[in-house]
Amino acid sequence: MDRRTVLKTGLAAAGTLAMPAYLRAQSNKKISVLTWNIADQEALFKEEFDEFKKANPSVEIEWLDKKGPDLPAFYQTQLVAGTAPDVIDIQGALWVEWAANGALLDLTPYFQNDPAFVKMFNPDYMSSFVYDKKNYLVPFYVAKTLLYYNKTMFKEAGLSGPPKTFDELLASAQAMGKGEKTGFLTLNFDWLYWPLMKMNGIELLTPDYKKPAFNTPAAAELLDRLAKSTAAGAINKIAWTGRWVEPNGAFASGTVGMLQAHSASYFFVKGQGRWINPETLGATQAPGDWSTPTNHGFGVSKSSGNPELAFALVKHMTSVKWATRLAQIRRVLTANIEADKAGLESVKADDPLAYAVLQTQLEHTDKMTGNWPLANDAQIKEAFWPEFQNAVLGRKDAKTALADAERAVTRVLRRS
Amino acid sequence: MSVTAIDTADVRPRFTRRRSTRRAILIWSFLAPSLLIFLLYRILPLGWNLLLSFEAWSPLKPAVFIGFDNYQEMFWDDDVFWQALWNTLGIIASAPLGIAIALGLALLVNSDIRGRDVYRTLIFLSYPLMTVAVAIIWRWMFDERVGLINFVARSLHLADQPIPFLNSFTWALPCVIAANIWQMLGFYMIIILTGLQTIPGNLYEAAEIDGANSFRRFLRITLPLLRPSLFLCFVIGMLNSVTSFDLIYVMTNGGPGHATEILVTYIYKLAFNQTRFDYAAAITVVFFMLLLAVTWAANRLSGGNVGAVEHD
Amino acid sequence: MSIRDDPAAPRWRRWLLNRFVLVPGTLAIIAIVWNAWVFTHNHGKIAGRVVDASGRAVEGAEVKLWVFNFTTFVEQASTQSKSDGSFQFTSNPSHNIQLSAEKPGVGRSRIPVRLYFQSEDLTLKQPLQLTEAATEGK
Amino acid sequence: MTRRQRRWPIHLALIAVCFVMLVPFYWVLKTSISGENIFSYPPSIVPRDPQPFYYVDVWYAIPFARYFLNSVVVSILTIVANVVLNAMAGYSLTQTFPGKQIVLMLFLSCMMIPFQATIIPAYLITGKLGLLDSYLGLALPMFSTIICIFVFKASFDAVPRSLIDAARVDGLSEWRIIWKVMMPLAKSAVATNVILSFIWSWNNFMWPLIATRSQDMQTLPLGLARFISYQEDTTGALYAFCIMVLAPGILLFLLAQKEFVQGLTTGATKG
Repeated sequence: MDRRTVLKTGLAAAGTLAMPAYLRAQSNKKISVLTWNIADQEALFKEEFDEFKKANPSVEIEWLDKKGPDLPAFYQTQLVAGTAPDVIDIQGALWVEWAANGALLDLTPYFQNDPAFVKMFNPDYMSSFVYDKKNYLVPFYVAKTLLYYNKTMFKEAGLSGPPKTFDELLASAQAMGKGEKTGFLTLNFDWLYWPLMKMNGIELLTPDYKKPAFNTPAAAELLDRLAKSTAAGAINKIAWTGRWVEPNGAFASGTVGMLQAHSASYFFVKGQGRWINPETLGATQAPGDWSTPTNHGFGVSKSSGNPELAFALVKHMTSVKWATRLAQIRRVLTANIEADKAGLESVKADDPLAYAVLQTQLEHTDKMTGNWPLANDAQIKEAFWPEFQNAVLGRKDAKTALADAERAVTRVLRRS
Repeated sequence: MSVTAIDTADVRPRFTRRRSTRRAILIWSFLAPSLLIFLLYRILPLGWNLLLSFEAWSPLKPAVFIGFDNYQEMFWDDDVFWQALWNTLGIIASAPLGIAIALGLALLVNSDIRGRDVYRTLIFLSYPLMTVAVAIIWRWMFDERVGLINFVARSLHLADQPIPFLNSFTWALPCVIAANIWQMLGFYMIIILTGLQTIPGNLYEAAEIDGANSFRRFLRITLPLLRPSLFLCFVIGMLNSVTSFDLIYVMTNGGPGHATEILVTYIYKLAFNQTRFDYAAAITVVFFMLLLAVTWAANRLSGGNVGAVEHD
Repeated sequence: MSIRDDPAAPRWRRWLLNRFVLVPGTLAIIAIVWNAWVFTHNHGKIAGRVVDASGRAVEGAEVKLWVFNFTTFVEQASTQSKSDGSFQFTSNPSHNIQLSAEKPGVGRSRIPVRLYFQSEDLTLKQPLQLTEAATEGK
Repeated sequence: MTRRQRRWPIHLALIAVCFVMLVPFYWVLKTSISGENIFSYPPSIVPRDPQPFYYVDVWYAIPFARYFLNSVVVSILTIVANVVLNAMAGYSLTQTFPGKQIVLMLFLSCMMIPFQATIIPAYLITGKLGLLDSYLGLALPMFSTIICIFVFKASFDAVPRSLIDAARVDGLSEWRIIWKVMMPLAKSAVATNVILSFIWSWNNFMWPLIATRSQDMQTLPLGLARFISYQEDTTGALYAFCIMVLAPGILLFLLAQKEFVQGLTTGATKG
């Protein structure tokens, strides 16, 4: 026991005496659930919890919701203080790091006990929650990227349909990029731009995730082409500088030919673009059918006092009944096969375009990329992205940028 | 305590020794609550950061002593740190610009004109605003497609193409600085105004009799006597801007690239997005040193003994 | 302000009649009056009429009440218009709704309705006018 | 300044500056009430079809009244604590006592510790005090602020020494000297304290984010931040929210501005 541990134990001992009521209550049957920016579904959650409480009397449920950028800060502070929520909804690849560091409970034994439960879910989405051959999350709601295209602009440029290959994509973009108009946009947070790399056969890391694999002549050529297209106005610069509002907003303004984004973008774009209807907006797979997911899953904290109960709650919240409700109300897919069928059915008549968008999410789920289970995903992203950005914005020569990125990524990989 | 009491008693023979002891206790007990708060929420956390900066630690990994590794990485391997450092220094360097504008304004509203209280109030009005809201407002003013600034620039034919201010590597930092100055301007002005009012009017009269013109009077009387206020402005303004996390967090989140990354945002991202609390702690320590050094230098430059704070 | 500075005024007047009391007091009174209004007018009643393109009352049109939920409007209730074209809903829980009316052969119509508070009682001034080519606005 | 100066250039310059300072306010206000799509270009200068429905949306989008109440309670706690503690500390600093320089240096260096870097230890400490998720825990880190201590100190310094000594000779205790002699002469410092501590507490974002857990304890800035994240499409409502959040601060400032702006600027000459 080193000095810090002594200090911590002492503080913790003192802390138990002064614990606020809600913490002391945790030793009873209290389950706390932390969700990721879905406070709008308060009514739904209330119903779900009420039903769960009816089935499990004497259980109390505390529901917390934090928005995306704040959730990690909140969860980690709670971890340090030893008061982590029992059930947590995590987006993207954040869970891998927490799983690797032992914050999350390995759910594999629970899955093995209940094969019927596992079978309810799309296996491809399910397998994206595996790290080190262990299951950590249950899908809550899922999304992956697709290609939106402005049919009006395609017609004006004399293009017959959406591109089938990367070359076609660049050529179509070039054909539409004139004056104020540009041909192509992509979201760039997380690894949402990676399908562009993947469709050209470029990998981020070697299969064992030990070394960078992206510094190849092919990658340099690709970055070069992207930079040239960007400079020529075929690709909108916002693709490499904007975050969420900017690219979606630009596409919604009707002056961009294609947008590579995930299904959630549809509702944003539709809310802002008056021009949008099935005749003017198309939704299809990106060339090569490659896509990057941004999934939400429920995990259980290892520090949970009632892991059985916590998992039971997860099962409850992802059951066909409640997943269907979520899918219908929020127009999302849940990876729960039956629920998604029902959800899609209800969308079909009401909003055919949303139906088309959501339909793409269930196709080619075997061709997902940019979802590597890397324990230091955030650090690798930070090391890679700025150099990539430099290259495509023409601030750095592609070869130099890739070499610099390789050095930075190697350093991250070596550190862990 | 008794020793100190004797000292005080020597200086102030009017009071008995007993009374001085009581006074010293009283003074310290008056200070105690504030000191306790600072101890709990400033000093202990700083100590925690200092310890952590020599360790490898995350909320789940036990701490391991690693010596200066974090510092080594920071200074030799981390380009982002250097960029954030330069940006931070850039923001610090922009404080005098805001202060200069505020000085001009203070001189104007200090003149004997009608409605000067209204002017003072209006100019100060931006300071009480919630920074998150200020950031939202300015993010939108600078917007490429619908921002007011682009609209004005294009209407006046200053720009043919809309400028993507916050998405541009060259413009993003100046824009953030502009928003920051906009918010701080009123605050600077009030502090300077306070300083201006302490300058005795007869000094000016004497100078006028000597035939000094208004510019010379400003240079010879106003500026030197304002030094403590200017120093105070600089320190508060600098600290406020450099630690104004909310503004950058909402306006650009450090982007594009790391063009508007400052040390505070970088520390936050490292700790909470990348789970590198240890490394973030090392940067915190360096950041603290930097602020200390800048304040010390500013204090020397203003020639003050802790400036306005200590001009009795 | 002047009263507060006036030493001749009685103490209670100085304490009561200054801007630090008057302004919050006025705001509080406005809030109370508003809430009283809200509590007496929030039965969720929405009433209106359905007419055809030429302005005649339409009987038997299917009228639906849509309630905004996160990104879309969700159907909350539906009813049939009476012989004078009138209809009424009594269960509107929301402040952001749409009303749609449709009768095969006559046409359809869909209008957004914004309310000042949830479940505000409202009688539409303009009838829903069914037209053949009405597009679904969302 | 001299009376020979012509006034209109001064007015002109000040009006121009005020214009720049106020334009953002106007723009936000305009957008929050106009039905126009703010993503349209060119924007119109005058609002078209003003309507209050964005405000209605905001009111129902989050438990606004509850968040508002929380913010008010935390702010009041902060203001009271600041006035009392800072006055006490400020008074101490006007006295000569051993260790004063160290205390001064300590205070100054405390200003240089960025709060974002102290979140975790601050959270742990608050947890040990048993104050997480409580009003007191939210307000405690801001109970005393260094700048405000110096504001009090400057103001007390201006009180003539003879007055204090006389009071002391009369046998008044230090405590009574502060409240009966010093405070009435330091009204402007009190006003400054009230306004500044209100601003800081009202605007605080990071700390409530971490230190609150239940929905019932959230404050307005958290509501605003949450609002940006999932309602970014209804931008009119976002600006309505900005106005609703900013209004109380502006109102308080306008109410107290006489004491604040005037007091700050004239009070210092008393000494």
